[in-house]
Amino acid sequence: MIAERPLAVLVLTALLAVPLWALAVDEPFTITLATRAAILALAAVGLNIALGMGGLVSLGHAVFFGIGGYAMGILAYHAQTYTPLEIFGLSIEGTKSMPVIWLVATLVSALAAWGIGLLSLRTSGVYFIMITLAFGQMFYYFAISWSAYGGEDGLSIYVRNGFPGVNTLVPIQFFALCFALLCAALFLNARLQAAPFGLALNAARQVPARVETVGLNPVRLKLVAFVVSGAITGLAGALFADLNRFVSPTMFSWQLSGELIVLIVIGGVGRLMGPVIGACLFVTLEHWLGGITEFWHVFLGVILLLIVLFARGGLVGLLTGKEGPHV
Amino acid sequence: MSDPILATHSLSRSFGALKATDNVSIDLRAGEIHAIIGPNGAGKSTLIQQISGVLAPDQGRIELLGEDITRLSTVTRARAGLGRTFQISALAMEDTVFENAMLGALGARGNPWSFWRAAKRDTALSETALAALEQVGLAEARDMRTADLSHGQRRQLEVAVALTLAPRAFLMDEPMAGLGASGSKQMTGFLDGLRAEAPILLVEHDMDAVFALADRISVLVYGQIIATGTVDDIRKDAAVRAAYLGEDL
Amino acid sequence: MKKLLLATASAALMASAAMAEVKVGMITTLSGGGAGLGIDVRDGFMLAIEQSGRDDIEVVIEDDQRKPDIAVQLADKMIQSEKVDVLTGIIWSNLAMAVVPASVAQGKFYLSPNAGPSALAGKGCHENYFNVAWQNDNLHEAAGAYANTAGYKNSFILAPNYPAGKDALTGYKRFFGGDLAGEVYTKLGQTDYAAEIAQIRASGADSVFFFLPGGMGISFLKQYADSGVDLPVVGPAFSFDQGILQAVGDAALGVVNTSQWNKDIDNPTNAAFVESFSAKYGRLPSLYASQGFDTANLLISAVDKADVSDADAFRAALEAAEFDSTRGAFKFGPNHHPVQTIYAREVIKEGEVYTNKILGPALEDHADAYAGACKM
Amino acid sequence: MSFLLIAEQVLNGLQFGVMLFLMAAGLTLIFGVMGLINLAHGSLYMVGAFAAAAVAGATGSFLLALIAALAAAALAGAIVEMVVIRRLYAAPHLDQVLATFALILIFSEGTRFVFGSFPLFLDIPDALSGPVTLPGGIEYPLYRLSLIGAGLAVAAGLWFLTARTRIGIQIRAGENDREMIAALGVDISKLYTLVFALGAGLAGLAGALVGAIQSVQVGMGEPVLILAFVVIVIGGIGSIKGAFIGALLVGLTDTLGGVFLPELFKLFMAPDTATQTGSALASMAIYILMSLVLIWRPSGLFGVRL
Repeated sequence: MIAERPLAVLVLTALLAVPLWALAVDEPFTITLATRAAILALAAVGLNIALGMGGLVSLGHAVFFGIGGYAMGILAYHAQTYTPLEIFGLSIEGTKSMPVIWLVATLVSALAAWGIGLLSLRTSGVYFIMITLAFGQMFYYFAISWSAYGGEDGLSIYVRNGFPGVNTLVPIQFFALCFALLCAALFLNARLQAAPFGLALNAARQVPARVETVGLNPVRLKLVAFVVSGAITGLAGALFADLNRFVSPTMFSWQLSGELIVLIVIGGVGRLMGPVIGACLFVTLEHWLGGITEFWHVFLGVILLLIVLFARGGLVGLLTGKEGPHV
Repeated sequence: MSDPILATHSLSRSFGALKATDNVSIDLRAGEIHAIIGPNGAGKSTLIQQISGVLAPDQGRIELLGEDITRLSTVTRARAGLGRTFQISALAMEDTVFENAMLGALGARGNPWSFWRAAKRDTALSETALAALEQVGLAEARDMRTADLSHGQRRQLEVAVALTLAPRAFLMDEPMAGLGASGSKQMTGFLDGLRAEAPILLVEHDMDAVFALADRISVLVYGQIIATGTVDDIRKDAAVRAAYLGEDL
Repeated sequence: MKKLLLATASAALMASAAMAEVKVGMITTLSGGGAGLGIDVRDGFMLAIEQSGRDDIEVVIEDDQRKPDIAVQLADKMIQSEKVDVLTGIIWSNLAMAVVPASVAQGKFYLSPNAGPSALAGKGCHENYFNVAWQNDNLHEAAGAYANTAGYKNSFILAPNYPAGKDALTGYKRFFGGDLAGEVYTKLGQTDYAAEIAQIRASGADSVFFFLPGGMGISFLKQYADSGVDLPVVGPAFSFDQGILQAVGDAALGVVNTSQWNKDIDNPTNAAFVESFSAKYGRLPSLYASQGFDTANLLISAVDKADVSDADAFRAALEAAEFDSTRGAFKFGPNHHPVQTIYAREVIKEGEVYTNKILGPALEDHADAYAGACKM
Repeated sequence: MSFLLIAEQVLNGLQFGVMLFLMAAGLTLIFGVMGLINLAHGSLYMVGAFAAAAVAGATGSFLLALIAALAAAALAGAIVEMVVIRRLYAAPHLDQVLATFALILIFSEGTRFVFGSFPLFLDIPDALSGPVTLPGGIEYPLYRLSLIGAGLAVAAGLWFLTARTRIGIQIRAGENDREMIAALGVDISKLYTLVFALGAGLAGLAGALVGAIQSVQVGMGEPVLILAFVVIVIGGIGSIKGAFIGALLVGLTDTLGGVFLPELFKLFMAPDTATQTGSALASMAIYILMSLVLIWRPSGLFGVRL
């Protein structure tokens, strides 16, 4: 048994140590895998704010992941083809600068989350799950037929975008950026959880009627959580696109939304480190099992079933011996 | 006589053919405990839900401090000064006692949009929460998980959360429910003192408590108020006796 | 499962050969819905390697699950960790678009056994990218050409609403001389075509061209055959391939489709390929298997002539394409895409097995429309 | 566009809707009685189609194939219910979503392991093949007409079962009050297994019926599953009537949207762009419909108001 804070330090140290080791023994692909884990963890940290704290089972979070991805793709595409982006009568230059792309990805995802949340939060329970899924499908089909940006083929960005003072083409440096953003998001998550907002949101998840009778609006609390959540997942989407130097409609697919939930549940719902542990394990399993058998999904399915049936708190729950929040 | 703090005027609500509340007019004045009693299915829950804003009435008005609140949401009614407790404890079971009280304090402040500083470090919030816990005698248990509280303690916490709001009127749905004899007695003593802070509209099954506490009693049968009066009036009322025939009045 | 083990075992065996001079990374689809195609490419490819008896070519095979991001990740792995010299195996255009540009930019060779997106044939062509199969438009263009010779004047054309679907209709229109009775984009993954068939019936067309790969084509053909509409159908080989014909059944009989390969193309290489493939895997080879087989043989021919570390020499050896193709003569155009004959073939039944028979060439020595835009 | 064509397209929409209903009925029944979201419902559909294809291949009889589909899916459903699902009734929706998502992975890859990666063959029976001429001169495939008939028969059967039989009374009681039905002396866990198997059997039957005119392949269940969810959400989860109306709405929207939206856009756009934009919008149409319904009525058309 281990307390949550040392666990957090341990996990993050391990996630940092693996690529450093890989750098030392010249295994650059391991660095790529670690970067993938860090980015998926970031996306899941975002979802965990809606899911773990707000109790919002969103089966459409791929929307924000995809929006982040396309924000990167579209801006970089216009920069690489030297064509301005015409929108609302404005003519905007593309950019290959990561900070700008991140800002745009975060803002646009937040805006989309606000719109989707506003409509979806009129419902609850299964209906919420399904309406978020429906929004996901809308974006998916839209992206497939959006021929200006490659439709189903997606968009290739030939050179990774730049960050001042960092050579993003070097795997370990790009990893460092992603890792830093993950840590920042975790820090933000921890602050949110302890802040009055987190307190009220936690209560809104458990007893919305109580929150109303103290004069707070639970739906508005959840909406704000959904927006913050969408923004973080969107940021992760932009990084993911940069990792692959490629975006495609699969970033909007409902399977991806499902996988994000899977990550969190494996790690532990509503636990700070749940998404990180889940993402690391998922990437490892995918890489390792996928190498052993092409039927690896069967094993993933079985592992998932066992966790749902017998380890409700996920891995963090097992490690800390404490049950997590119920969603 | 002072103006009522809380009043309903001809409140009605039907479910199909069933009139759950039928032309109910009651009021709650400063400093009093006004108890609503009635047999099961008399429409007490429907009445509470309408006053607290969960159900909209078909007809009639609800006033708080002279303002019409009939069309306001639960949230706005709470802000306007209506403090409600639930029959079945509605508490964040995974959170600590203190956190539940903090939620009330946060509601009293009316602004949960604080994202950075830890709630615990917010002294104004903590003080409000602690004061309420002390008032109900739960200060010792502040760090316990709510799920681990005894039933009686949960009832106390339920009241404490309402207290943090410093409401202008309390709306209490069976605060004695499930309490043993001693717990009931303790709660009675506590509510007795509370009426000085704000008047209480008390829906309660425990007749001993009602008769010990109430300044006035209204009897609700088949959705209608059949009698309103002091404890003695009600004891004597023939209609009430008829309605409760077979029950131990 | 046994076959699978054999394939991995032989791959492992080769991995142990420390003398390997050329390391090949194969990224292909081995699980999920489109796995049949990847398995065929892999089996065809490995058959050629095995028959060559060489121990200086090592093949690493990975499953992309038909997901672009997985494919990119695998390409990174193969380039960074496995340090492969040559990449191959990708089935789908969108995955190719995700992987190929970055890989060739890093100095690797890429031999495409299936996908041939137009972007990689024209402006986006690259000296290290070779397509052994076809440019995506080719088979559709041939279908258009066949429709002319068959005397069709008014075609109804349909394809899914995604880039390859649009390319397909463009390709057909490029060569078809008649009018269009209708042009419809269906939903990707659509399974019910009743509405489209009703439109076909009402359109007054004299022929139908469709490009609906995989399960979509199976659904369309079954429903079309049952609808009572008896207009002749033309399509590219993808919906009439060995792997799926058995699932379409009688509904496909007599349909004309276009392909650069068929099992009855008369040359010794092809005959030997069909025989050895059937013997080894217990099923008839498909178009994809032939493409995998040809890709491997092209590679072997280049390895014979040049050292892969000498990129220019190796590239020249690939360009020469001196190997015995299952299609007969094989040569590359200036953009490293094949210039080849594309045949019209007809679905027939041989005993209990549905297969194709060649009718004749639809387009001879056909190059693609994008070669002119390629500046290498 | 002629009246005849429009009538035929409406018929197509109805037929698609009726097929969706077969799938959605089981899903909504299971949710209504047990409160369970079953993402693996699409896998049972696939099991039905594969069982039908295997049996039809071996015996050549379509009827036997249908029976096999029904039986195999019901059996798979019963087993899954007893091993996994019954542990999930009290669990939160999130756990249900995940556990059944896991089941999809297991079913899909398991089926691929057994049957291989290539699509299977399943054809419509000779007796039902070919078109017939309807009054008004519409030529319509007999098999599709039979599908409409089969779907309506199942709808009627379900109505009869829930409204008129003893087991139906138990099912309805189970929807309202689990404790009461236990108090009535009904073995609740047996009832649940039965309902789950019934829902699964319906899905399997749908898989076999549709498999005859579509492609029997791994992963065929997921697109239909999502559509079925759209259907029951529009109709109101737990309501069989809602599922029926929702299925018809979705079937009509999808079919007619695909046909008419491109035509509509051609009125004010170049034909090429109109076809593409129209098709793009058509593929999003049912999801737009679903969000509109939910924004208007957050619990669906016939759902219990929250």
